Amino acid sequence: MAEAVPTAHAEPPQFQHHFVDMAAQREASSLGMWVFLVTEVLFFGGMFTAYVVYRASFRHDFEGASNLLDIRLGAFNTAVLIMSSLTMALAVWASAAGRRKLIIPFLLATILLGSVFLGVKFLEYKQKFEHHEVPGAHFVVPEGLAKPSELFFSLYFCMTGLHALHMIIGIGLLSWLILKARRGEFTPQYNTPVDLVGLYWHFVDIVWIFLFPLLYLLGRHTL
Amino acid sequence: MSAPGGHGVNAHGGGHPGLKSYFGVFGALMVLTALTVWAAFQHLGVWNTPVALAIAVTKALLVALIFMHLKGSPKLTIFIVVASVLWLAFLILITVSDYATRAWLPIYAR
Amino acid sequence: MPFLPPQASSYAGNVDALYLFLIAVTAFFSILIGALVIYFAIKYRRRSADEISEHVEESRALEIIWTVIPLGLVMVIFVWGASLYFKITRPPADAIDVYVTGKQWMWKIQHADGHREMNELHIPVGQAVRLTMASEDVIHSFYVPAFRVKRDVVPGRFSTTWFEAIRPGKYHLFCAEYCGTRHSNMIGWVYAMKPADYQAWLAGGTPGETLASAGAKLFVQQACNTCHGEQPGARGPSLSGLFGRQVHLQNGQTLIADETYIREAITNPQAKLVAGYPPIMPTFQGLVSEEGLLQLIAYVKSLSPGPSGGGAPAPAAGQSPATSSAAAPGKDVQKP
Amino acid sequence: MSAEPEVIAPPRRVDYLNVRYGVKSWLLTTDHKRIAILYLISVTFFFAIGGLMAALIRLELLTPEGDIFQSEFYNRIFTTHGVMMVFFFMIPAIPSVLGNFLIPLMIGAKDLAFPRINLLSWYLYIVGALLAFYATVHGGLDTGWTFYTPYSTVYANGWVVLTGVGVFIAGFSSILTGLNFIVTIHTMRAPGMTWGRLPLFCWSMYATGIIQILGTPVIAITLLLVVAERVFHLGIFNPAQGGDPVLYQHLFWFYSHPAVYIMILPAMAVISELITAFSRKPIFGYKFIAASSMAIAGLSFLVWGHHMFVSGQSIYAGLVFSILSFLVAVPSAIKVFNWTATMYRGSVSYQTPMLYAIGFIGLFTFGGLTGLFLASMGLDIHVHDTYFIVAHFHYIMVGGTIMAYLGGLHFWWPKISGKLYPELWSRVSAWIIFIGFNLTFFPQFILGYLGMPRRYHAYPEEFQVLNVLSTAGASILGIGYVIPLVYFFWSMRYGKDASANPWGVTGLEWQTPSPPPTENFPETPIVTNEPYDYLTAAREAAVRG
Repeated sequence: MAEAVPTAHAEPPQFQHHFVDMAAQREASSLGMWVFLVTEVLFFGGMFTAYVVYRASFRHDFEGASNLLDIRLGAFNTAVLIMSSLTMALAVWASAAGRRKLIIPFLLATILLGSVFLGVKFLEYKQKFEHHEVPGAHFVVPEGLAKPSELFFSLYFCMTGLHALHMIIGIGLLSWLILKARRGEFTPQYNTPVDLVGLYWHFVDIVWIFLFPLLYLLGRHTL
Repeated sequence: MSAPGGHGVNAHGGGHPGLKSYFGVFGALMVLTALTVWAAFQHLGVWNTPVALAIAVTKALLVALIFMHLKGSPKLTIFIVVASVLWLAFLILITVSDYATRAWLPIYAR
Repeated sequence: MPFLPPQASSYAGNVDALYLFLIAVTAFFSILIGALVIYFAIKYRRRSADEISEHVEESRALEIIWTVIPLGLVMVIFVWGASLYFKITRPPADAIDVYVTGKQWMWKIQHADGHREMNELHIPVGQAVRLTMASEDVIHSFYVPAFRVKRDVVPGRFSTTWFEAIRPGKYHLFCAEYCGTRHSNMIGWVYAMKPADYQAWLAGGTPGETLASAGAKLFVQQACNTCHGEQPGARGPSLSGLFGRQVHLQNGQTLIADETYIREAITNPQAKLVAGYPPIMPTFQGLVSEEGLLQLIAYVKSLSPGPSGGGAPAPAAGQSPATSSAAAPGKDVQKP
Repeated sequence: MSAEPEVIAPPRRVDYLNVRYGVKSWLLTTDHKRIAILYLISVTFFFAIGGLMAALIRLELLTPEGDIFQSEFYNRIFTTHGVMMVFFFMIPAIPSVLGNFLIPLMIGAKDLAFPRINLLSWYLYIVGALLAFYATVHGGLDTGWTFYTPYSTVYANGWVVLTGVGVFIAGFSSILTGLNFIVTIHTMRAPGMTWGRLPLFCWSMYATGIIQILGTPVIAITLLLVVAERVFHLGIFNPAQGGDPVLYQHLFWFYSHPAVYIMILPAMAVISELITAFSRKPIFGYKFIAASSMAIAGLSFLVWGHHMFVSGQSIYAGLVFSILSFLVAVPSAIKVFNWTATMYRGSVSYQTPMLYAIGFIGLFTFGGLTGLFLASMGLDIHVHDTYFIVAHFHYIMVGGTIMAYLGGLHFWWPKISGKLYPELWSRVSAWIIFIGFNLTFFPQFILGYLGMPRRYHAYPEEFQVLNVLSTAGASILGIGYVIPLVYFFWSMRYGKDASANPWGVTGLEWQTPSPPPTENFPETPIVTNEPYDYLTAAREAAVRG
């Protein structure tokens, strides 16, 4: 988005020539990002459909398997991700309000929180490997549950794995933003990349907001 | 449709919600997270799942409206977001309707 | 009609009637549109290079006409098709039972009275036949063009369909759902025979053990009877008369006990817990083969009154399977 | 090569083709017109692969016994035919070739909203298609293009994972193209180009974009789950581990039925343009055709269950799907009636694009009506998974989309290449294609109702006569498709130069020279009159002339 082409009137250097003016370019970029987020909604939606159908069929096994997850780590991760959403929103605010000195710290904070989230996720996955709760050859059916509990863990790993992959991509994008911010490219007239990565990051947070109760909390009342 | 370039404009011309609302939303999200965890351990019978989903939807709306500044976005963006949720609902509800109505049929013709 | 397969089942005529009606509709509209397009193309052909056609006013009335008429027509076809579907999927009460197992690239067919066949099915004409089908590996599809019947056999559950042959003959049996290398060899024949020939065929073959009695043995062998006995206060619900009856579940739902429900109760008992009984039944997934499940279903069906109980021998009255150690119950005694 | 003509040509006008030369200028271009040409070449290549497989299938089916190939190999041939045709030709063809080239021209824009994402979309398509091609060359897979589980996840031995990943990547190319079209049509229309003056081509492309955006992600995740299940032995769709194959069918067809509208809506887009251009008359019922495109985009997502009437889906869900499948047929009928009414009291010329358009109307009407057979539940029991279904969707895809694609290619060829195609040869090939097509696929309707199942390597003897007819038709059809390939290349070298508006039709793309300059219009055009308004165009031409 950013090859600098000097223009006559006061458009910022990142202005793309096939647009009428900067406002049209901003509007198109934002519309494009929201349309992309629609595809992400339906991308995760496919797995949510599978989850809803299988939970209805194997209620007991899903609730039992869900209670094996560590709720403390899950809740902590949710809080971490909400905080990272805050710092991301502050980064977008800083870039729009022209507070250049604050952009990079907020971006770094978001990356840090994202990494903490991934670290906790890694910890959880390692725990599952030790308890033989990873579906596949050496999956051990937890006592008191039946075979479909493996289905729960298959969906658990697919959904949280895809979410974690989106986090990693997000952290990559944030690092790219820091490089651009260091070059001083973000001004109140042109902060589109920060805003778009912000939309992406908040979306990934929303996915986790739904994943957490569906995967971690659904069977707790049966304890 | 686009506000003149200037202070605090974001990608699509809508004004930026102030700092106060960001921290307010952050606090609300934290409270709601604690609430949903607490609610999960209560024996609400058939209401456990609806309550958990209601809280999750509230949190999602907060993030979308304030953090993603959907409030103040052009109608088109809001229309797109509603369409995506509607299509996800089509996918889930119609698929589930198949599973829910499989056992309705008596075995033999009367 | 050279372009129709033989109408050999009771509802084949109905299906062909809808087919011919739709052919008429298709022919009418295709010819209408084709004729109009060709007529306009010729009548209004361009006479000079820069000829401009006069303005034709758009008519909302015309638009409404060719929206409402197709809408009405398709609704008629919908109702006709849907009523035909209901007629085709639910068998009459007096249908005899045949159990089919689809396995990669063959059809194993077992009659309720023990006759076993491979890729062949002998049935009497004029008698409704109800198929209970299971697959041991991938999705197959039991398809007899002459009967206009087709049903996917999805692994992990039972699929049921029915037909009633009305004309004796030898008809193709195909597998219609792609199932691997020899999908096109998973074919066979259905012999619809006059009742006399059918009885002769029955007498000729030596029936093996009936499904229901094999099921009864398996019922005891898997110790199902320890819970599902007849004595009051048994830990599991009584199974006599269960098939086809309303079942009330713990979560308030009620459903009809069909093969799929009974199979699910065996392979995944926690899914639909019956009201008033503790959820203590272990799963038998993997412990009972597809054949075993068919036998257990046949046995449970033999415990309930109705045609399916007729052909199959039922345990002697008063002597419930729970207490009977001897595996071969009397052959002809009707269960009360 | 013949000697250079002595006369010194006038100084060449700079256009998007001769502005830069060299491989880099093509492989790193962000010009929507050049990307359309890249797509044209790559899409034609994969059409040739799919077409070759079709020829092998028809060859094998000449005889009842499977005597040319082993069963295993035949299964891989029809699977490759399905995968190549559906994912790498039908879905990208019209949108990424004609759509990419024409949408900016038709709405008076310099380029699509995101030129670099447009190039990324082509690279994703090429990477995905080459992965699938690599798999095909090394043995391919035998699951059918539908990848039904548990066969594809547990029992199939072939390149299921690699082909799945290839289709997954090519899916994102389709998403990004749809995204580009939607944002472009929303934000980059020239002044005066209101939604009411938008060419119907753009309306249908917009509707196609919506389907690409809302549908493609679901098959992306479904294929990802199939790949995950095969690689990590998860049991998501494997009944032995609690999974449900019917759930796979729900998720697969949620995309794959709207996908057939991704294939037909662009064809309708082209036909709306051809009929009004060659009747030289405003389209009849502009609002109704535009609205029915949007209605199709919406309703197409609610009908997927008609693929599953016999697969154990509940009857009540089947009722809902059946009634909605009938509803989605009505907008298509409205379009056909409006196209026919457009020709009434028009000035109809018989140039090749119009031959394809007339052929389309006939074949699409017939193909669409045979769809009603499949939407009615009682009849679908008998014809599901038989050659009746094969004939139905080939009438729509080959008789509809490919006829419209060829019609569109001929109509806009002067604008794309700056050259005129040979009129005689193109009319001959149009007739050959029409005849060959009908001879190939009409017998399959009869075969289907007689009960010949799909994907059969060997079949009972009584079906042989109709199969021989179908194979004869296929050979004619094959010849018919090769001829345009030849004369399009020929025309680039020897064709007469095309003027800006060789057909004398309305539309912004005809008001810029052929081939157009890189920035499409010297200065952004101002749209004043209604679409397809030949009277005003003639009056203005008279005033100027």
